[in-house]
Amino acid sequence: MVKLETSSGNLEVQSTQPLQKVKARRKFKISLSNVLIGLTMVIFATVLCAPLITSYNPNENDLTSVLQAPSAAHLMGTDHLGRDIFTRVLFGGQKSLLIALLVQGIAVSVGALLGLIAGYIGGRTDKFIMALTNIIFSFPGILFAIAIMAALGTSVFNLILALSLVSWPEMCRLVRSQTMALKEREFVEGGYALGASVYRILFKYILPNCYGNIVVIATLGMAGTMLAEASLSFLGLGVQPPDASWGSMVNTGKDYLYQAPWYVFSPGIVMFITILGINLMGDKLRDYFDPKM
Amino acid sequence: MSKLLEICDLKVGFTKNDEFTPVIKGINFSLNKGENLGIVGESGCGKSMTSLAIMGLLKHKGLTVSEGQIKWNGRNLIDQSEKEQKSMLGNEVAMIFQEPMTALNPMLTVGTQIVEQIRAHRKVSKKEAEAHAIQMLKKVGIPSPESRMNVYPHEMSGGMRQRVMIAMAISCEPELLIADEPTTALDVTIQAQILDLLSNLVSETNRSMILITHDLGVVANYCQRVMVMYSGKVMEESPTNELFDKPLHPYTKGLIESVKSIEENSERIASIPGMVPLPGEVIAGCVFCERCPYATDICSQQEPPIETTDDGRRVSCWNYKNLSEVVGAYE
Amino acid sequence: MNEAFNMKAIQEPLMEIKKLKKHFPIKKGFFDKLKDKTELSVKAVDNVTFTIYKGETLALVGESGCGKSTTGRSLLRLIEPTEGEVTFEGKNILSMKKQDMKDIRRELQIVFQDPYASLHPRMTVREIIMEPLIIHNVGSASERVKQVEELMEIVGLSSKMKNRYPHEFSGGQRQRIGIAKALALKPKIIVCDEAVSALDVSVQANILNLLKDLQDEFQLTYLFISHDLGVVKNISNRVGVMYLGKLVEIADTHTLFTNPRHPYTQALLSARPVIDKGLQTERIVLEGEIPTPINPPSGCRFHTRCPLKTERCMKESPEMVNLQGGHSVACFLAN
Amino acid sequence: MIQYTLKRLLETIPIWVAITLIVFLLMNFIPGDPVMQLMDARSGAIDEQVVEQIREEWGLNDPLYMQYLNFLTNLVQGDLGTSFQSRMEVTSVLLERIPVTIQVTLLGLFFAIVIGVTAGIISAMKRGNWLDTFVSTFSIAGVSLPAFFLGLLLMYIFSVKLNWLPASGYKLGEVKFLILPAITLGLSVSGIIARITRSSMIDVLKMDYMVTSYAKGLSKYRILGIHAMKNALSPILTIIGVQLGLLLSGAVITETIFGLPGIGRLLIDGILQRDIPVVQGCVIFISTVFLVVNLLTDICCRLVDPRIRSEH
Repeated sequence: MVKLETSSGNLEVQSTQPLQKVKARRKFKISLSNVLIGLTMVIFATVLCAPLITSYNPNENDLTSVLQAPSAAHLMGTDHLGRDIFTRVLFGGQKSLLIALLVQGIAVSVGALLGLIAGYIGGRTDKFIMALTNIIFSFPGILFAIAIMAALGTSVFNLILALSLVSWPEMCRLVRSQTMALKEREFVEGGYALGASVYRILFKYILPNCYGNIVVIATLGMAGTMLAEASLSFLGLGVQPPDASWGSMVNTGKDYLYQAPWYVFSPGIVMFITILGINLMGDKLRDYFDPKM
Repeated sequence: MSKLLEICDLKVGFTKNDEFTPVIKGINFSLNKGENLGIVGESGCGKSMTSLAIMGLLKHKGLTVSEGQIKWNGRNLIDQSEKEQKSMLGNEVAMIFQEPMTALNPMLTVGTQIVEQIRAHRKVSKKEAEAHAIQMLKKVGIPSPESRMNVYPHEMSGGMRQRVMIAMAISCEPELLIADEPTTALDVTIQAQILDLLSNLVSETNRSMILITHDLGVVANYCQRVMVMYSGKVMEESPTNELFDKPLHPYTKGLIESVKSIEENSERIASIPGMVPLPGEVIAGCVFCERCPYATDICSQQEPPIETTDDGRRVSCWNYKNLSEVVGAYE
Repeated sequence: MNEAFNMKAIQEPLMEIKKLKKHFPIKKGFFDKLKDKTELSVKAVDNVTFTIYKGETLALVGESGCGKSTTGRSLLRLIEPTEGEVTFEGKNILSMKKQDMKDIRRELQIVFQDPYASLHPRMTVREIIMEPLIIHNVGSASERVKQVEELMEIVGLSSKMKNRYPHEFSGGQRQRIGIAKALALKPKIIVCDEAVSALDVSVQANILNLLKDLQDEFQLTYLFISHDLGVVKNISNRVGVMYLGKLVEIADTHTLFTNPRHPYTQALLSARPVIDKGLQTERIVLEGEIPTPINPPSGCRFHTRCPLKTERCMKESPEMVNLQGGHSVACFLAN
Repeated sequence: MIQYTLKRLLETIPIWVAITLIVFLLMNFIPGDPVMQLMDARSGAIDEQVVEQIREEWGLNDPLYMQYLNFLTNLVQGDLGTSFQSRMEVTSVLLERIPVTIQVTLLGLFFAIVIGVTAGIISAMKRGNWLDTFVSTFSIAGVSLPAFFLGLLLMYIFSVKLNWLPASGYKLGEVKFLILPAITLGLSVSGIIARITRSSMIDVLKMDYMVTSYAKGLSKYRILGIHAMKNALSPILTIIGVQLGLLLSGAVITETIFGLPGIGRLLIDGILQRDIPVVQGCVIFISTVFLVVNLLTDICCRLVDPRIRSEH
């Protein structure tokens, strides 16, 4: 999407962009962020194949080996009930990842659809949808999710519901503002001039031009969802014991910070690297789709 | 006459992924005191970049000078210190940009923006600077200048904003004014007002001006000398009347013929085949040879030198002497 | 060209525009409504009447905010006019239902100004030019592909490039793609909204020549909207001059350029810098700025800048008066 | 300007009412009968008649909308009901807990602004060099590091290993208890502030008027301090406003880790004990503060920008 800049100075540099972009794609540098993104990919793969990698049962207590330091047998040590922390981190990650994917899937479909409708129709429909997002945005951070979990009770289904409810408004606003900008663009007007149906305009002219941003926001949103899920689990409002989850492991582990620091740090560091990797990926995607940021 | 400005073999470009792409591929020209030079060319020819290079502002657009000299009153501007540059900009050389809406800071009043420039170069009190600014606004024909001092740029029309830019530019009585497409964003009737104002201001005080534009009509009416650029090179440089009477370079000829045939309402408009090259595009031989109807073998192999003709015109073409032999090349 | 056109004995009207009005309402805050109950609106087009004849090129010229683009878009109902009548081949377009309108759209096409914004960035050239054929269900899939290739050749693009994306083309080539798309349904009228304004001089000439060729080949009628008088003089048979939402003068091109009667037309023509000094008329530099169309001046809208204004101009709004032939002017002094 | 403030205020009120409604409805979802719970808590024999009497007294037999209207009327008068557990007025419990939360939040905000804004400006100025890379990495790490883990990390380093600061607890007037929670909060949001500051500065530095200001030969201080800062300020103010809200909700986590008796702790304890009025009160209080802060930042942004100031 090359924009015709008003100042000729800008134009001269900008019109070469397509050429430059092709070159940039070919080069791949080994940088810290690429290593971290790679590491996150490895974590994803390991977590998804968890049962193949570890022979321990994540929920089986072994009171003979309680709070053992990391060793060859227990890569990340054991917890206060003698369970293998490495195994629990893998299974906890699996849950976290699947929840985040599902939540973003819901947020993208609901948010993008409502955004398209609000931006295209405008008027009262737009006002109504925007009021909904405004209300959700008026709860700071994860407070709304906390309130929902408190009210509906803790279950994975409710967790997904709560996280989806707080995730869709951002997607909706993004798609709405893009739709509003795009529907004024000349190529969309060209679609009207041809007599294209509303359906065609929305899904063939407008939506494909939002894909880039949707992917970026969904990726960054996924990191946010994992963070929120971990925080809820940490507070005891997310995934419930004995099922493993990064947040709840840190929560129980914090009582053993003096004797067994690995209990807190193992799940914590894996969680940090994963979320960081996803965020870095989102940033890369943003640079790719929108070179000006 | 003394040379006010001399550009020698200037090369400018940008670096991306460790690769340097030249956009201005070596240009030479000079400007005398009191002279009015027009630089014309189509988008991407490097005309705006030339002005930024003179001002030393290339780095803000991600560009660098790779070779050459820019001499201002005999002093090379390329390696001057930041302090020297600061005292020169806005004081000895001032610039007027294309889009007055974006070139003025939206957060500051018109008055503040003129006063700060005066106070950056003159040791005067705020009161004195304000009085001077009001005078400047009056000079560029802004009605009730006192009250306009407290107005923000967005509260003015495009023409008025461009007048403010001009008032700002002349506030420190610079020797050289560089106007980069000063009227492209304006309507025709407003364009006439602004161009008249500019040329009066320049001739009144024996200042020099470089007028950068894509509009041959503007150049024909407001400049004494014209330099034609194409793809980062100088194609031709002549006094205005001679250029329009008898263009030497095939590119100039094509441009003028196509504008003339539009004006004269001919059935078939003379046109140059092909398209304008992208900035930084590498072309072997003469940069214009791909689109040139007069091109011969040598054109695509060797770059033509810039030659000075007997009557003091400059042209960069292997075949400029034989152009008149081919008739109707652009039809 | 003008002469050739005038020789046609009968001028058959193709599209008639009567008292076209487009007012864009300005949204006011709650408190402003309390203070002042009158509705504010941008009077983009105000009572514009003219006719487009078959096979001609009618140009609309004027400066920014004069309403020329709004007029052009209203004719295609890309903007719904507030009032007025637009008849195409005797049928009123503005009162048409959706389905009928879709059929009519085959006859009316538009080429936009900005070659960068007017093409779908994620469709290939083939898809872009095929869009109109798909929407209007023309031909089978293989016929469409063939037609796309033909269209590309017609506008001077190699059909080998059909699988490329718009950003791989230069401004001039993109404008050719836009023209091919407009031609696909074999329309009767093409509105060219500043179709060559964004292009470089050397490329502009190519596109103008192409437009002229296509007109001869397909018997097209153009409504050519532009702010560039040079281009208008070259391509059009008749010219309408607009100022602040009003049509102030309309005449055949030769008459308008040699004998303009409205003071605004005179000033506009003289303000244009031309190369050939012989063509330069005496300069009339207008004072002041173009007023905003939100609160246009009373009486004649041009009176705030008119060098010849009288008392009457401030109070009464002049109507269009036919002087002779097709030359009409809205000015008290011209009669 | 006054008009704008009034208008924004009028727009905020329905949102606030909607928030109270949502919170009220959510609390109605909580399974179990509050009266039965109360009875349970007192572990006495359940007397059907007494239960019915209390229900009547609390208005629990009224239709839902009546209950809500009562709740809203009381709320507007500052009455948030009575805690099921402690039998104390929720309002007075909140007032007791507010100072701790406000202290930690403001201290955290101070850290966040100092670190975030400075880092953002520096990296925008030195775009592309190692400092910029460092700040960018730091800010993305800040966004990715969950506050609860960061808190424990700091606690491990400064309390367990170095023994410089207390791990948890609170004593009125002693700052040392507040430092770790405040740094945790501050660091966790400074990343975003740095990011927004950087991108907003970079956007401004690219503008045509910045080139003009160089072309005028102005001093560096004037170019960056006046021309650039004035234009970059709005987005920074807005993000700080939003972050203050996040700090408030983040307090839930830090207060849990560091054992501070603030509103966040109150909320979590309330949830665990199913003390509906307390939960309701905390959520509404935090959201209301957030709403007010956003209103104020909006108005500040208006004041800063002459372009929006003159429209209505």
